[in-house]
Amino acid sequence: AKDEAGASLELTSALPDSVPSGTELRLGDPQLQSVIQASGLDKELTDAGVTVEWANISGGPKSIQAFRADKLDCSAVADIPSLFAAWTGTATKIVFQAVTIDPLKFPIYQLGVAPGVSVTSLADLRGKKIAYSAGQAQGALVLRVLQKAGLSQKDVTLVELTSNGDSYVTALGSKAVDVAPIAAANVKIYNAKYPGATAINTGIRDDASTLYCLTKSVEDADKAAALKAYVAVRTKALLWANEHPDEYAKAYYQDVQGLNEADAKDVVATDGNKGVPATWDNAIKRLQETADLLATEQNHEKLDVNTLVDRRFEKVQAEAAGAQVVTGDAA
Amino acid sequence: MTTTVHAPPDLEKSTDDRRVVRKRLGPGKRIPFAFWIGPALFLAVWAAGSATGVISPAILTAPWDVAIAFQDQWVNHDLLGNILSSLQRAVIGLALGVITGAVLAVLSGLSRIGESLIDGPIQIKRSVPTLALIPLFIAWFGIGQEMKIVTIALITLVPIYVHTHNGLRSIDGKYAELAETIGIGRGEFIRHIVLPGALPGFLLGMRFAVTSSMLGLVVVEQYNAVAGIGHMITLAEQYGQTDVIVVGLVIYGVFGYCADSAVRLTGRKVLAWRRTLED
Amino acid sequence: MTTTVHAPPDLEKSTDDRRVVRKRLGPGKRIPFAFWIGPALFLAVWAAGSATGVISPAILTAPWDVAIAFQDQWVNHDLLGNILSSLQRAVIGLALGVITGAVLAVLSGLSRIGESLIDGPIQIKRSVPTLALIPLFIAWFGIGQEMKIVTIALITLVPIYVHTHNGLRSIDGKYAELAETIGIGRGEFIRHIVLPGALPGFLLGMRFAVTSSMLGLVVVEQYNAVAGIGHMITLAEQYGQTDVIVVGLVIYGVFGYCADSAVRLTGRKVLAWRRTLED
Amino acid sequence: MASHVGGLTQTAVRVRNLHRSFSKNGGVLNGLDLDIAAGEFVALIGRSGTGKSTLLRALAGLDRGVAGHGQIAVPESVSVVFQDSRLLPWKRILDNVVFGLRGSDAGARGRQALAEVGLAGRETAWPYQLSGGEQQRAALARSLVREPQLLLADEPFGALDALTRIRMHVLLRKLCEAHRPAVLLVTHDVDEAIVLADRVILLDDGVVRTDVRVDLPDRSRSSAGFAELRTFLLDELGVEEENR
Amino acid sequence: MASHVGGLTQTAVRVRNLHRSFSKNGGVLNGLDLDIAAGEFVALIGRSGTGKSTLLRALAGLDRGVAGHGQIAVPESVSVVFQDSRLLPWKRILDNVVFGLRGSDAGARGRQALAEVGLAGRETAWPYQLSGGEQQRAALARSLVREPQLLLADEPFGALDALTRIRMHVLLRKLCEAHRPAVLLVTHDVDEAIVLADRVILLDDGVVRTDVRVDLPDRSRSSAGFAELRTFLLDELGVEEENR
Ligand SMILES: Nc1ncnc2c1ncn2[C@@H]1O[C@H](COP(=O)(O)OP(=O)(O)OP(=O)(O)O)[C@@H](O)[C@H]1O
Ligand SMILES: Nc1ncnc2c1ncn2[C@@H]1O[C@H](COP(=O)(O)OP(=O)(O)OP(=O)(O)O)[C@@H](O)[C@H]1O
Ligand SMILES: [Mg+2]
Ligand SMILES: [Mg+2]
Repeated sequence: AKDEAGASLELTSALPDSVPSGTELRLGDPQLQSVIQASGLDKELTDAGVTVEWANISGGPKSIQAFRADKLDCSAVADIPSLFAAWTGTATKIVFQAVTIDPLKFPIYQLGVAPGVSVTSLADLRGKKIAYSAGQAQGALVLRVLQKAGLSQKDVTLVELTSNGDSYVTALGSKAVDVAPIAAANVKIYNAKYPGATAINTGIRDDASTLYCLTKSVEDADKAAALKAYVAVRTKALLWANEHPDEYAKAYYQDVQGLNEADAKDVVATDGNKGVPATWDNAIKRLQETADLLATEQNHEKLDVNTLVDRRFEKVQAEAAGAQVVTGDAA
Repeated sequence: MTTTVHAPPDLEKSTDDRRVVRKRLGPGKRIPFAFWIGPALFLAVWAAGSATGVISPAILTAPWDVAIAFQDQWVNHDLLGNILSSLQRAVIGLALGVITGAVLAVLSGLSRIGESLIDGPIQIKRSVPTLALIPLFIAWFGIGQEMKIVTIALITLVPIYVHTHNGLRSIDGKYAELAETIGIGRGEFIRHIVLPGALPGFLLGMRFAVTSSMLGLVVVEQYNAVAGIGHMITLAEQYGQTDVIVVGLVIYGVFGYCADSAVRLTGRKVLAWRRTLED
Repeated sequence: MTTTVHAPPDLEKSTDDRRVVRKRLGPGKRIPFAFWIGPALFLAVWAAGSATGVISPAILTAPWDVAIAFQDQWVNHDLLGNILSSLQRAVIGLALGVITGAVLAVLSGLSRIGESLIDGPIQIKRSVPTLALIPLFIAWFGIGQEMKIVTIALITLVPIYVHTHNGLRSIDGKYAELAETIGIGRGEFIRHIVLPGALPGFLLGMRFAVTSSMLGLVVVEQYNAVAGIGHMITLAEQYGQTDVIVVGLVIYGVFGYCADSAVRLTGRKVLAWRRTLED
Repeated sequence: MASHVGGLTQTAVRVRNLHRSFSKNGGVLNGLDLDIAAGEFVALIGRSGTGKSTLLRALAGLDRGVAGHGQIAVPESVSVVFQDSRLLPWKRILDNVVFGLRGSDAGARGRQALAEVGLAGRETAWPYQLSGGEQQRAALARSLVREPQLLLADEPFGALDALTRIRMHVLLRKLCEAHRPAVLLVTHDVDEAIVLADRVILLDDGVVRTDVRVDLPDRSRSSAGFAELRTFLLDELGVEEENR
Repeated sequence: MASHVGGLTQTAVRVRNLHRSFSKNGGVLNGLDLDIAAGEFVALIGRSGTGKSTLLRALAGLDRGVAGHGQIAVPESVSVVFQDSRLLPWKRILDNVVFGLRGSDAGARGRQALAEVGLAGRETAWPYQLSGGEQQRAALARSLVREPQLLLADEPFGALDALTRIRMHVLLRKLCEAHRPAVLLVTHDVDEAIVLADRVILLDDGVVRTDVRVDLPDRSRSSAGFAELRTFLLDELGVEEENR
């Protein structure tokens, strides 16, 4: 059953409800995997007839590689990968959108400032050496920050530097760059490691969080049905994590990512609560802005991001979240 | 006309040993326990640097903090499990790589046609970063264990192939002549001349293959691994846990050094027929 | 009692050549242009796979599309500049690495004390992934050109050291004996015995050093590079531009293959004194 | 490959118009002709560097790359004792001797051959642990144990003392009588040539210059014929009276 | 390092109670004593495997790892002709000959030495391109060109034909007369020993069993004393009457 593709399904047809037995989803969604397992929601998946083959894959490049080889159906990422997938000819659809309830208070990235360098507001970025990585989320963030600060690329020195592991932290610590976006969760470690180091908020939303899938998988009727079930369960899992931060911290950050208890709790606290938007309108608008910015700054084609989302899942999410959907600014 | 010369009368029958002393040009006698000196010194410098603050902990965690992190990883995070997962991948991959590499080397070493077919592709593979080949391997072997083992096998195949091929081709031609006059077949030629003659080269290749297999882990364990030292290092990098990274590196260093020394020791045993500067 | 035997009368004074034919056990005569067969075959398989759709373009771009991407990179993205930047780094790093590696190998090869000090740290360095050492190098050398060159030098130092050391230690002890009876000093010993004797090993090390230097570019050019083939590949990986990655890989492959062949050709020239299975 | 010539004696080795040269300036072998009958023992003498080893290598089929032409026919099974002893350094002595030998009794035959050359008890030594003469004897044992149709031996006794040499002579003659191989033995010792061979040939200028049959009823060195033949050969070699 | 013994003749080599063994079962040298005066030419004969090379290596200081004890004193400058020719394969013949030789005329001296051993014109050949005897002569040239105080030669003429060998004898004697080194020459050829040496010693059971001075007014082989000494030495070596 595993290798037989289900009947094909038009992207405009309604999502089928019943999942044929033996339908398997290949998911790179490690964070939610832990939550689903910890919360016992995996039983719901089984009941719905969905078999999941979990893959410990996340992030843009690796998920795109796996998509191209057709070894993965969906992966959890931020917003940039689906843009790059489109630009390089891999058709994907976003089937899940999440936001941070208070995105400016709980940003994913902050701007790390090297010890001895004085940057207290975005305006101070003028003339600074800023780490920049064109193809990664951090790169897009830098461009958006500059846009917000009213600066152009010429007003600063962008230092090409790939963000892998802790390369940005190291570059800051050795004063090779003045400013670099670093994960908010790592700021504490950064400050502790390099006396005199500081970090400022970007003041922009960077909370995009999606599950994007190979279009081919969404077009497979069996998988689409399974995905429908998965999106509902994922929604509940996300909300469960909000209410069970300690269990979440243990299940994922401690058991899977290998942090100690205190660090794990810290990370969960810096992450903030997640929400499911009632509609995807705002998320899509922000994605379009990012797409436009990157298209201009990095010479990509213009892109209509509506082709990248599968709004049939919008309602699946909203229904699963029920009254807990977030609306207004937060969304 | 002929005189029998008598033995000189002043024989000193002591057991004194006065030999002719010549300036030694080779490396001289092996120092016992030299094996430990290098790593011990290394550790000493590291410890001294950390204690005096020359090496800041942000750059390189102090040895004692690494020890604590090690213990923490062992007790709380199944370090042993990580090591065993990695070891399993490395060993299976290495075994496959070594066998294929050696077989290809013999095929290409003993036949010019085989060489022209096999050698080029391997040299090209060798010039290309493994990381860039991973997409291909994912397409062919998926993202599971299979892909990881194949990748490691391909990584380790290269040094084995190159060294065995080179070792084989460096065998003194006079032994091939001897074999030809003795009238043996290809199989016996390979067994009795090629393999023992290429053994020193092969063993050098083994030294590189062993370390390559471990370095390969860092690459492959970034893909869909839930355990392994490479996985552990990748994770620790994400969270800036310098001490855990160094735990990983120390494990690499220890394994690498021991594996290397094991191969060299084996070499000393199985190459007992040689008299070289080493002896 | 003794008879002078006359030459047989049936002398056939033709210039026919009828030799004794023995089964050849070595690889036999070199095939002319064999150098090209491997890469040509490789290209053929690649093209055939792409044309028939066996190799999907998402996994590996077709050769003709690579050619187009190559042209695009050349015209619109200063591919030549990238190549030259990389080449400069690789060459300087390689030169430093080769010299240091060879010097260290001789020091450690000819003195047991030197060995116990030098060998351990190098073996340990060798077991540790370069990527994991980069933070150290950044701290010591910044993220400029200096760090990149030092890193490449350290990467290439390893194979040169290991191979030269191994080659040196494999020199037949009887030549050291000869040198000792001839009463030369260390310097002459190194020049006349050690270096030529370790040359085959050194050359094998060169083959690995050359490719390592290029692979090292992929790592170091992730850091603060605005040009270079490694930089180009890294960017393309982030964007998922398979065709550009393959352009990079092809350049690597071509450079690697040519450099390797150059070293081997040099080897054949400078090792003309050997009679091995190669000949 | 063996060439059979009609008539009473079979020809084991037949060489016609053999040319070999290593450089353009001059050949080493310049149209050499040679026949060796089956079972015949021929000693080859000649100055150092005249091409004795070159001829042996041609007969053994080991000179593929060497320029030249000519016709050679030799028996199927040939065994060579090289000028260097050419023991495989990675094999112990016994393994060297039985290398390539087939049959379940190979080990026993190897041991016996080693004992016959005076190396009993050295079976498990590495080649580097043998003295020069011991290595040479091990190489001799390796060839003798094979019982070939043609034995090509390049100075197999060069590193042996007088007594050991005589023992090896006796051994070689015994084996020749038992298996009757054709033998071509290179030697620098004219006495040895006369004692052992049915025919002595002298290589000079790339051809067989002298070819004498040894027809002595008594091969002891004190016999008249011995001295006469010896004088003849030393004359041919150019050794002056006073140095004999 | 040279040890000077009071009296008229200086002692170049002085060996006392020399023991060497490669295994626990028995020694190769068992308390050997030997003196060689400066300028003296000693020939060393003995059965294959009795320890001649072992003794030479001890005198040359090349047996560091070998078990044993005893006292040895030798002159500062020693040159060794090894039993294998031991040319450096990566050096051309001339470079092999002048290897380690100092002085601006090294090249010229090397060329001359090569010419003297009959290898003029082969200066740029690689070692593998020489015949066995040619390699041996190149190794001899390498030793002779050095003019050492002690020459240790391990069967330096083993691979040479009679005529070439005689030429080398002449050459060696000439050089000995010019520079008067002490010489210890291993040979299996009793005639050669008598022709060349001032003294012939026979090694047996790890000691010098026989030590005879060659006091012949006429060294030609036809002289009466020659034959008598030859008979004596062959007797000592154990070679029977009929095989001489
Ligand atoms: N591979 C080679 N390349 C060039 N010249 C060679 C080669 N082999 C042999 N020769 C030359 O050919 C000639 C004959 O060599 P060969 O080995 O046959 O002599 P030989 O009669 O066996 O001498 P010896 O008694 O010294 O062993 C010599 O002058 C030698 O230098
Ligand atoms: N490295 C070694 N290990 C073990 N045994 C050895 C070693 N070298 C020599 N021998 C043994 O010591 C004995 C003496 O050897 P040596 O080479 O001195 O003999 P030799 O008198 O020179 O003989 P030949 O005339 O055959 O050269 C021999 O029996 C030999 O096998
Ligand atoms: Mg010869
Ligand atoms: Mg000897």
